[in-house]
Amino acid sequence: MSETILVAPLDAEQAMKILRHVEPTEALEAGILTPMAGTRPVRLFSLEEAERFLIIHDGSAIAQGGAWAKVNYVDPAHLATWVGDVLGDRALADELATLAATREPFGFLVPRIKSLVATRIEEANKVMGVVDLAAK
Amino acid sequence: MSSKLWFDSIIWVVWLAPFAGILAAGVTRRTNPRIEGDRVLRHDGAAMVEHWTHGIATAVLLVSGIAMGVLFFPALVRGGAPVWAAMNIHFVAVVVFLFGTFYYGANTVLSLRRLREHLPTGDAIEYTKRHYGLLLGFKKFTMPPERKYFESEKMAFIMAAAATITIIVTGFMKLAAHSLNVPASVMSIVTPAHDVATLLMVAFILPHIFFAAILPSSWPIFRSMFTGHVSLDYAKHEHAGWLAELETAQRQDAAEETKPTPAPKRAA
Amino acid sequence: MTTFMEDKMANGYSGKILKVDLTSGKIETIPTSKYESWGGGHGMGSAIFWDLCTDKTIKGTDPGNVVTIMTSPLSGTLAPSVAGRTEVQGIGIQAYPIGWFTRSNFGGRFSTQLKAAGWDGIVVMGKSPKKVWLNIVNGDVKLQDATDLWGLNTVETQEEIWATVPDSMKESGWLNLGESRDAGRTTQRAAVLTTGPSAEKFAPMAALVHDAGNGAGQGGFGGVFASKNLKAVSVLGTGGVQVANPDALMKARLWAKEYSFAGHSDSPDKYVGLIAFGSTPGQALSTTVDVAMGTKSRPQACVGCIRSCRGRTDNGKGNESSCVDFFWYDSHDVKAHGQITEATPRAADAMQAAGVNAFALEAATLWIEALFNQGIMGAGKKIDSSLPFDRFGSGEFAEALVNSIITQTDIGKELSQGVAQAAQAWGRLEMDTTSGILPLQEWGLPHHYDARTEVEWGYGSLIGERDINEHDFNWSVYWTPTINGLFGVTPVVSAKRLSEIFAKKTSPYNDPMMINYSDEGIYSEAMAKTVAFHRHYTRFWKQSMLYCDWAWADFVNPYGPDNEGMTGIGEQKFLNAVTGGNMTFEQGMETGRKIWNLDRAVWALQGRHRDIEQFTEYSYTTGAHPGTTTYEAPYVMPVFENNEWSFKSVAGRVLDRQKVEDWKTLFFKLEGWDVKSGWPTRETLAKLDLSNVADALEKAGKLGASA
Amino acid sequence: MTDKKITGGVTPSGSDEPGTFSRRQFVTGLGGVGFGAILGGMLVKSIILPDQVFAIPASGGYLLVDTKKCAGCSSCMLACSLTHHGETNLSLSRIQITQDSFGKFPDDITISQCRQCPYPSCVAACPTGAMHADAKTGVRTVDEAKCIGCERCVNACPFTPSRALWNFEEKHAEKCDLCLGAKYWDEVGGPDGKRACEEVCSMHAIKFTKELPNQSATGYETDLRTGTAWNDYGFNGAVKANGR
Repeated sequence: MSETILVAPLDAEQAMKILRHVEPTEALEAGILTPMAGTRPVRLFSLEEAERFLIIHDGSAIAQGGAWAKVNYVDPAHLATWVGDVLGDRALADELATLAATREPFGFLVPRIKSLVATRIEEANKVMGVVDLAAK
Repeated sequence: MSSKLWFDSIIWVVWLAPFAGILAAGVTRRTNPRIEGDRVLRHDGAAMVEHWTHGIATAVLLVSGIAMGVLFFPALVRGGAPVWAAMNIHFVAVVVFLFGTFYYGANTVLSLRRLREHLPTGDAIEYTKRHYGLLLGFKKFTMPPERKYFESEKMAFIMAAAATITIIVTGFMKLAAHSLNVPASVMSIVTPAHDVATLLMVAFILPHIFFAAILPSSWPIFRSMFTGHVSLDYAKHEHAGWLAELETAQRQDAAEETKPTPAPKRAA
Repeated sequence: MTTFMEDKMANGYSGKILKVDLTSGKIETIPTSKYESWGGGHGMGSAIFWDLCTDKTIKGTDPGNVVTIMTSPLSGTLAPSVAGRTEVQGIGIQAYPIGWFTRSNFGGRFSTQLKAAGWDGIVVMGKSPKKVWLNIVNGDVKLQDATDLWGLNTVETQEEIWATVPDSMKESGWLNLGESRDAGRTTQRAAVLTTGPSAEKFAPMAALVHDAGNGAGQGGFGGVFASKNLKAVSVLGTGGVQVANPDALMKARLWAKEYSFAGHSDSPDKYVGLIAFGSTPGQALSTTVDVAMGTKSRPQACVGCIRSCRGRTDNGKGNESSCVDFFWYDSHDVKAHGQITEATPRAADAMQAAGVNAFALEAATLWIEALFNQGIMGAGKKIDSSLPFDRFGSGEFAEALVNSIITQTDIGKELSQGVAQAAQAWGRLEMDTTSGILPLQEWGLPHHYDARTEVEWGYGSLIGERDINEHDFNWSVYWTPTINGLFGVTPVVSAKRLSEIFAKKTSPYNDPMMINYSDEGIYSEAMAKTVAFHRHYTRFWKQSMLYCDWAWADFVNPYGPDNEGMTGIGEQKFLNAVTGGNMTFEQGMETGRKIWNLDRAVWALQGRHRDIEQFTEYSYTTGAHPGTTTYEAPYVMPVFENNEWSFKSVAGRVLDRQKVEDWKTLFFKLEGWDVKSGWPTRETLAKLDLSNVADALEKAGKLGASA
Repeated sequence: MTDKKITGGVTPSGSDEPGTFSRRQFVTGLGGVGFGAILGGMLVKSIILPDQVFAIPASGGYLLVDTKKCAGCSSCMLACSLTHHGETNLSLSRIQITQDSFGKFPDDITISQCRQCPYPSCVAACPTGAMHADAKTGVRTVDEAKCIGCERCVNACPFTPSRALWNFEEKHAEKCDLCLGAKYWDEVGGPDGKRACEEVCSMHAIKFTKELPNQSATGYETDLRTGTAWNDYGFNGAVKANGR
């Protein structure tokens, strides 16, 4: 797991917010694309869910999947906005926005988005861990 | 019914049948028709054997044959056991049929007069028309004196003979194909021919049964096929010509005269 | 006009159509030759409907409704991806507010068995005094008591009917259909088309189901059957389809094989997946996306198909289900479990067994999920429901939802009457279709492909009467570029080349601008040509000749020379080999126009007018972008901008109401219809040999005014 | 004519007619000799000669099928009847696909192809030699003209459904001839030619071999997947699982 230190360090309150499970009305809209089925909208309720939902697809495998190919899609820009507005993590939001701005193909961005988000979750967990110890 | 096909397992019986018929004819002693008081002997035992073996066997052959499916007509029975049953019934009928037919054939060879009795004369066509016209009641007049067999019957005889010969010849070919390698080209003619002859035979036997057994006017003659006799009156009325022959013959017997009867001449 | 065959009806056709009057129980025969000029399938169905349905303004559940179940001259032959399909038509009960005269079409082996039994189609009229099922064994046609079948689901019904075969018919593993050995034999099971349990109670949602995974869903024909007291139609035949030129058909079939996965499935290097439309063989969904389940499966095909788009699995779950049958629930499964589990095939099976239309069910499920998330639906909520929403995404929930519909309990009480109808009942139709959380795009029918981005799909559905569900353009103009775009793969076929291929294969229009999906292109006359071509092509080749949508039209095909598919060459090649006729592709297109005009005339009589041909509000106001239910991720399509072709995402676009109206005018002009009303004119109808139709329209005051 | 002298009453006919004497003797003789000859022949055949032994050459080839690869489209059946009869008719196909759409893979589909058995019960059962081994190729096939329609071959086939079938349209037995007799197809059939079912199969689930395959209870079951790209398509039909 990458050790990149993000712009802004986290305090317990932010960490809790980042890790929280959002209300249905605040869910992150994603979609599953399958040529045989069209796009099925998916609602994701936490950053962890979003990280899990994003799969590092191998383009050739997808092509071979043909009609049955299945792409889990989250619009990078939309993810950035959601992280900022709903989770209140401006730092992560900016990082994601920068990635989205490159307008590179989704498939190329996914690995970077995943590790970025994973790192942030890891950090948040660390912070929470520390807080927990202090509480004891 | 057993799943054994007798045409396969005991095919030799079929080959045996004709010779059995011929042999039987060889040792048969015939009785000629004659007037016996108020009745007339029309058919002797041999004649009845000839008729019924041939007749019944033909009927059974037709039913079992058609049941297996003829030409474009669909079969009447299901595959497997029912078809094998039909084939074995066909087998038995074939044996009886061949025996009867060859028995008749040999008997005929022994006294050709009997064949001549069956052959039509010059009047055949005209008589036949009138005959059926009368029977079916749309013609009104008296038939001239008929002899032992109506001209109409003689006509039918020719047809039956033709069908019978075709059926036997093609039948033997089909039989041969069980043992020898008969070319497919031949079989592709033989089988349809056998089927066509079958339909011909149907065309003969149905009217025959109707006019000779179902129609009331023919009951006396029908009865004679079992008893051998017809009444003198009936003979007078229907077969005046034939009765005349018999009377003459018997008179000749008695009188030891040797004047030939006119009838055979006409028929010759 | 067109010649389908040299020797009338000699080849390809059985020669007779079965006419069943359920009211009187009378069973009659219509000579197929009477409708020869319509070719078969939908064309003949529409013509027969026109003749036999005296009042076309009735509701679909009225005994006067006439349902046709038609085959084509290619049914039961070796023509690729055709032989197994059957076309169902009649007045539907699903569209809103008017149940249009509509169609649906299903695969499997029904049409093959129907032809084998000696019938080109079935016409069902009237209403039976008691519950019946129709039993067809070759020429022997019987209406049998269905009291015991009525409450059974589609699986039970088929098994019950199969069980009626007596042992006495069995012979060395063959069924002998009759007392004669020459009555015909088969090793096959009867093909059964059936409704779900008491389908009249959830009529607009009720489909017709055949085998495990074939269904005629749109239109609510399951409900129409039930309204006639007809539970099912079973057919078993032992005859064949006479082929005019067997050698040509065989050679054409082997030629077609090279255009599909079929011809290359043993050579991985030649396997192209995505690029070839419908070339991927079928897999049980679980095997493609959930290896963890380790389910093994086989691709499974309808009769005579070279695509094999469905699958059967080693646990027998989700057999033959594909497309929406599976996908109505898989995303909810993924949400709940992070991956596809047994919930998805379980949901598919529940839907198939119940005989519920998966397309409507998918939309309903997305909508009630939104309502639940917004706290509007659920235990003690405004729309009270005791469905296990806490288990949303589980197999239990899927089954509970389907069950609520077929038993009309809980929210099923309203949903059983149709999605739009339920929204109406809950007073949410306007609101939710405007916001887009209830994406009913036109005629109260679910949004499938997006009218705002992929207009040929939207326009076709709007000017038509149902979601077109025709993927031939869709595959090449949307999926291939989009998936490639997502992964930065350079497309095998460039946008420019794509426009050339389409221009070449869209006779009689042949306009390269026909696939220009730019903001201007979607309102252009070229797009009117696209829609006209699509309507005419599908009406004849796909719905009358019954070429399967998942294989035809074959525009782009990497196995073909210069990536060109079979379309334009293949369709008539197979038809002529079978019938011995000399149809050209264009004659087929012209017949398609004729059929399309007849259908349009029926809709006019039913109350169609251009003024009511409007997409639902959200199409004009809300772009398909993250945050809307109709969210379609990057929608990459070919566009011609600044004098060059490129692939570009047009996601987020909304339609301009006035420009759509102008486009309709262009389209009506192109079709020779009255631009004010959208009704066919006498000139147009007369040219198509439909003067009698013009008379009927005139009589009803629905004849278009000539320009 | 000789029998001019007709007499009433019982006539020991012949005895008093020299002409007919030899004739009757001839007839009796013919009957007797023929009768004896045939009986004698039977006796000799059944006692002296041993039972005929079937010596049937091996077939020039065999059809292998992989039911796990079959998609059940039945195109092989349509192609079989098309090339042999000029019509697409499932009931006249010499290869039969049966399936249960609710069944479980791989048992949901059965392919019933003729095995061209080394010891063909159908040939042995035929009373007329209509069902025979082709002289050139050894292919077990039917000489339609010679078929008497007894269906012994249909009944004798040890497999179900019977690979020999009753052609209820043309009224003769028929079976797979490896396309030797595919007269509606301008291709040479047979072991050294093309087989319609094999050519048409979209899944490559039918393969021809000249080697006598191993018999199994279900036919010449073969794995036509391993060594091909099959498993990479995600069917997991053969050995490994592969979805992604």
